[in-house]
Amino acid sequence: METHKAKRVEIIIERPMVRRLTDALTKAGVTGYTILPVFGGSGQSGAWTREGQVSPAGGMAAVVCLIRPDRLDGLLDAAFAVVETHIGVVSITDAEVLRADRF
Amino acid sequence: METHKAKRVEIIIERPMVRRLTDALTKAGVTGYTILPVFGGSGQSGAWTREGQVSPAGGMAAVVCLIRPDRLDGLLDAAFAVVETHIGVVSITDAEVLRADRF
Amino acid sequence: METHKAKRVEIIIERPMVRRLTDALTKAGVTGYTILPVFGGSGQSGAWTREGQVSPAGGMAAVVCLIRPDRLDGLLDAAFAVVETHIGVVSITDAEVLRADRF
Amino acid sequence: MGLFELAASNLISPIILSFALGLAAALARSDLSVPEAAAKAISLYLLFAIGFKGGAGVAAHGLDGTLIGALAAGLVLSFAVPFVAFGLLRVLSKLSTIDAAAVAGHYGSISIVTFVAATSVLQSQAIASEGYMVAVAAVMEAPAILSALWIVARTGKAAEMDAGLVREILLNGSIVLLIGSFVIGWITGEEGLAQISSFIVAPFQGVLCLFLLDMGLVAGRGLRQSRGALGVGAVAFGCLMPPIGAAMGLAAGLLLGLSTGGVMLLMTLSASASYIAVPAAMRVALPEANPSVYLTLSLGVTFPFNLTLGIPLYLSAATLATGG
Amino acid sequence: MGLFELAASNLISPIILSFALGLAAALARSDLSVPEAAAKAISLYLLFAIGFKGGAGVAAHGLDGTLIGALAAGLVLSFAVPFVAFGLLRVLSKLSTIDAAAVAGHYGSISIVTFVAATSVLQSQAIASEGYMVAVAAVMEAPAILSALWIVARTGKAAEMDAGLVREILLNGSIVLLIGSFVIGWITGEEGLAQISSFIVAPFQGVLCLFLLDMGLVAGRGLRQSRGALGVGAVAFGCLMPPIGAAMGLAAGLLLGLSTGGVMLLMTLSASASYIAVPAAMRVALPEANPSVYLTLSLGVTFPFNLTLGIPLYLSAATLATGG
Amino acid sequence: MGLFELAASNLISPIILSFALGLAAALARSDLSVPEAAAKAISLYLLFAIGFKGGAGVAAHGLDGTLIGALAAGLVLSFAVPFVAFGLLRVLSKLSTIDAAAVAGHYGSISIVTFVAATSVLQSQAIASEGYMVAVAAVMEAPAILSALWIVARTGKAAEMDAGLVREILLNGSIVLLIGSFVIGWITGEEGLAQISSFIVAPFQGVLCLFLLDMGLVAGRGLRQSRGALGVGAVAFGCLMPPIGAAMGLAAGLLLGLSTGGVMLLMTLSASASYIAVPAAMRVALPEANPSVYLTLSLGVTFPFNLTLGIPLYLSAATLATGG
Ligand SMILES: Nc1ncnc2c1ncn2[C@@H]1O[C@H](COP(=O)(O)O)[C@@H](O)[C@H]1O
Ligand SMILES: Nc1ncnc2c1ncn2[C@@H]1O[C@H](COP(=O)(O)O)[C@@H](O)[C@H]1O
Ligand SMILES: Nc1ncnc2c1ncn2[C@@H]1O[C@H](COP(=O)(O)O)[C@@H](O)[C@H]1O
Ligand code: NA
Ligand code: NA
Ligand code: NA
Repeated sequence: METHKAKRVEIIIERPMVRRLTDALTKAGVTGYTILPVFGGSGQSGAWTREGQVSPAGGMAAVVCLIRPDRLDGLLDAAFAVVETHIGVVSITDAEVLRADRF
Repeated sequence: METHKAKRVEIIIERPMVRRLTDALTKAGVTGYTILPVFGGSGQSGAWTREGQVSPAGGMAAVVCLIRPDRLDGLLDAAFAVVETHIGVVSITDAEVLRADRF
Repeated sequence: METHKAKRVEIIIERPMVRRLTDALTKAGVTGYTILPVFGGSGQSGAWTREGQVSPAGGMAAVVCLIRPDRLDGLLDAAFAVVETHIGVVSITDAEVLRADRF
Repeated sequence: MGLFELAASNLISPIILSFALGLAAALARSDLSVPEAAAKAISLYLLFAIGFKGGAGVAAHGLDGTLIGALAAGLVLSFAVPFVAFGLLRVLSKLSTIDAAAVAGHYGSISIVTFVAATSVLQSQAIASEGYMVAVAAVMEAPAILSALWIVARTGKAAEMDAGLVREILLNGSIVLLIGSFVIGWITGEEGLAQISSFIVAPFQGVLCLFLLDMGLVAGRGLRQSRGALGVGAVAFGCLMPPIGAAMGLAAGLLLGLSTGGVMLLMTLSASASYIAVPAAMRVALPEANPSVYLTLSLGVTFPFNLTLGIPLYLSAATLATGG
Repeated sequence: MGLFELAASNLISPIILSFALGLAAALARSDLSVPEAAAKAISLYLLFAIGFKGGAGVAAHGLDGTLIGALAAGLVLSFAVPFVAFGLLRVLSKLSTIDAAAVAGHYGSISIVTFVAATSVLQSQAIASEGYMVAVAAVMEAPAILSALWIVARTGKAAEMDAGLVREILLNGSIVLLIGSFVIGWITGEEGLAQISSFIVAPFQGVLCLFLLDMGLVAGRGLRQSRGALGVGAVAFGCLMPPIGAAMGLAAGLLLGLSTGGVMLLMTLSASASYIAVPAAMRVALPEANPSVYLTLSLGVTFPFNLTLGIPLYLSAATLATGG
Repeated sequence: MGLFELAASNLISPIILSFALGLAAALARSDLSVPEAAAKAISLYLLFAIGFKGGAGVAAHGLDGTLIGALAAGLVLSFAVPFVAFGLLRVLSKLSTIDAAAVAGHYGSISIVTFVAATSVLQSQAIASEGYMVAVAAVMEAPAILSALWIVARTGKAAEMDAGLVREILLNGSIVLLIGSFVIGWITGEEGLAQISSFIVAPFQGVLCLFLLDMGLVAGRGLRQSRGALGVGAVAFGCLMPPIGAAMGLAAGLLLGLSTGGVMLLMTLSASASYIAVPAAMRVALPEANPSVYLTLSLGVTFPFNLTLGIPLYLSAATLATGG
């Protein structure tokens, strides 16, 4: 099966910032992304869990974005502008995708 | 620690199609997969969120599958047959796994 | 945008074991991890889903951990000690991260 | 009560206003939202309660011969309405064959919340109805899907229909729960109802308010995101088709000799459009059909239409026609 | 009421039929399902309500000396039952030592929903029972786990037991909530109960129906997926062990001089098998034990057995034995 | 009832004890937990119920001129309290400007559960209050955020404030639901309330117990994880600020001529600190502010303080001051 090179960018970010991030991604020309719920985690600011939480303040979400490699820089600039001053982790992996026309 | 080469396939697909996809994967000889909930996303067919939804129609799920590299083609053929006519995204990454006997 | 090499480790493990795993990771010097809920899956011990479950016994979670490559071995040893006797899958991918100081 | 008074008193009921609140909040892009798990739990509650009460009603008042007739009428209506809907859509809108067939399938099937809202109005007016109408509702969920696929097949397009899908449709969770709780209510009767009525009767209206709040939120989000997906013709269809469906239900109800309440409920069922079971089936069988078309029409246009204007209209018509 | 009438009236109660509906739906592979969060919320509700009502009962009727005795009896039963169960399993089935020990641990512990169903039957028959039986239930949750691990250790196999696990077992959410709400009910007494009875008393039976619907779904899914995991011997064990456990409870209850209702509840606790706390502990401590064996036996065989036949049987036996 | 009796009877109410149970369970590291979706669903229920009842109260007793005055007073209090809080924090603690400003913003805003607990106490004492106090609560949620950002801006630090954030704050889900259900309650009045009172009135106290159990769990987890984040000075602030805020509310309430209950509720609103809307806004606008400082102070110190000691104190003071 024919596959095409792509980048898989995974951004773990605070929930109240998700909409700002996806808006920025969309502006940077990203054609699609997927948001996964995050149950808990730990980092420099300590451990946390969503259990029993009512406020979005104390939680994170994972935004996964598959893009053509040549668009990576635009995406990273956009993501970094949002994540820079906030809690969050950005990772990039090499990937292959089916149906390149979708990215 | 000894690790073994593998492929990590991630398929983001509509919820009503998940069972069909996992059935196809199983038929293609895949020995395991994991289904992650997806909270929302955006693509060619617009943005969506699971919040408040009752029908499975408007949502996606992520199916993650670790396999031995030589089985990749079988898996992709099976996945593609299901995803082809439907909304969905398939990505493949190189990975290493512990305990190769499980794959 | 400057990026830094890292490893992305993804551990799918039974929920009752998650705290033991994250404790072991923390002891092994891991500075952060993220826990994602898992909805269902299939493997050698059959298929399962979280739907309607009350006990944590029948479910899994995914722990994602980004680390500097030189720390990988410590992490894998720690993870393996916990996963060894239990159901679970460990995969490692090469990744790049922004803001290396956080890892 | 006249049609206008009825419509007015309906419009300022807590359940309609809760729907309006959700709709307004979503259109104003408030972050008000109901977790998916909570929305699903409430919908299970509503199905269980309405099914059980219907069954207990049958246990209390007995069954006359019309049950079979009503079930058959439900089947026929569910099969037939999509053809009428498809024809109307072709006249009024520019939707593709596949989109039009998918929409038509939704209108042959039913919306259980619209049904519930109609029973609430009946109750507040102290109008009796046949308890087995709940079973009729369950029977009407699925056949319309087959009609939609048949329309598509006739036009030479391929629908992905397999044995798995047929089982999925027939054993759809909402059908199973509705029929199952109907049978439980029937078996356990008045005594069973007494045991759990402080769960399924007393708080019912209040729970319905929260559910309608959520439906307003979902409908509003849908309307906002699908701006432009619907032409004027499609929107017109969304308001014209319900009364047409209701008229078909009226005819069937009168033929069967149902009570005023029963006729009104059959009209409501025929007039309402599915937004749970059919969309999921369409995603599997007709993936090329655009979901924002059928979901927006069903949930964003026809559901509010029925809730606000349709139900009082159907009640007035049923009252007039049965002389009740 | 005789045993047969009792069993019959029990079998057609809404809660049993709801369980049957869930079971049937899962076996027929319907997609009917309850979200995990909703199922957990309902189980928190049930634990809170049953604990609180037990405590309020103690506040109302006072404590006699038997509380300590009953708690001690619960401890002893929970420790002892696994040994009997292990022995029986070795005779009846071909399970490995570890699987048999894990199963045995489940049968020494308790199923709180079975307990709740038993109190419902008592209530419907207007038979009083000691409010503190809820505390006995809480006390019986954990000790059986230790017995299971001890059996494994004795056979030379290693169980993964650490201080963390002991704390996890003893401070397990369901134990803490049951004991905690029992204490709250005791402290706030009748007055507290009056404040929240329209939440924890009135809708209780109805909520229980939805929970049993879910348990039926989970049990049915488990039975379907583990076809073949259980031999005839193991299934026989799942039906024979409950009456044996109940007999042990009966003896203890008579020794303590509990009321008819109290004896019946102690029998039910001894007869029931855990499906929440113990499975989670076993996954940590005995990872080699096959979960589909113990979960299927506990939830798919013993739970329905107790719910349908066991409870009426235990009530008849307790009535006979106490002359109540 | 004197202050001490009041405090004592308050301390042993089911809702306070449920909070204590949650707190104790979390501090003892029990795995007792409420799913996020269930907690959110309960908070939606509480907002809907309290808003609706407030609106129905206004419909029943009519509006006098004080509504506008009370809304204005709420606005002013919400704007003003953060300045007082900021000053006090600078004196008592060593928090950075940004942390202190973020905390101050929380104390100008309100905690709706504290408000609900206060209305429960009023109800149990049969003390009437103005139904529109719910609208005052809604109005007090947001302004304090602006004050906090203004304090930060004045010290030369940059807060991330954009049009999107303003909309998010003003159309925050809890404000929209509170105001929306208040309006629905007002429109549908006594009749609407009668329709859904077995949902929003009867079980209210019990649902509140479960929610406070969850809040205890979350607060306990927060306290455990943020050990050391708070100095003695900050904790002292968390206990001193509520009475100071209450005093400001008392003055405003007396000026407006509110009823005893109304004065007490305005005091409670001024004394309470936000733990939902403001933290989320602060994460967006002041990301450098440490969440464990403001969340722990608000939820771990001030919330329990108000729940146990504050509410009886404010009621006594309001009773004395109004001569009620
Ligand atoms: N190294 C890491 N790997 C995976 N997730 C991380 C990592 N570091 C931080 N996170 C996630 O990001 C959140 C915030 O991180 P921090 O800003 O370091 O507190 C954590 O709670 C985790 O969910
Ligand atoms: N480039 C992408 N990266 C990640 N997820 C995507 C991407 N494109 C689409 N998706 C996911 O797939 C869903 C359907 O995509 P589409 O068919 O393009 O509307 C979206 O809602 C996303 O959840
Ligand atoms: N090859 C795989 N790829 C992804 N997830 C897997 C794989 N194998 C197992 N899993 C996950 O690990 C769980 C336990 O696996 P097993 O121990 O093989 O039953 C499964 O239910 C899946 O969630
Ligand atoms: Na219809
Ligand atoms: Na037992
Ligand atoms: Na305040």
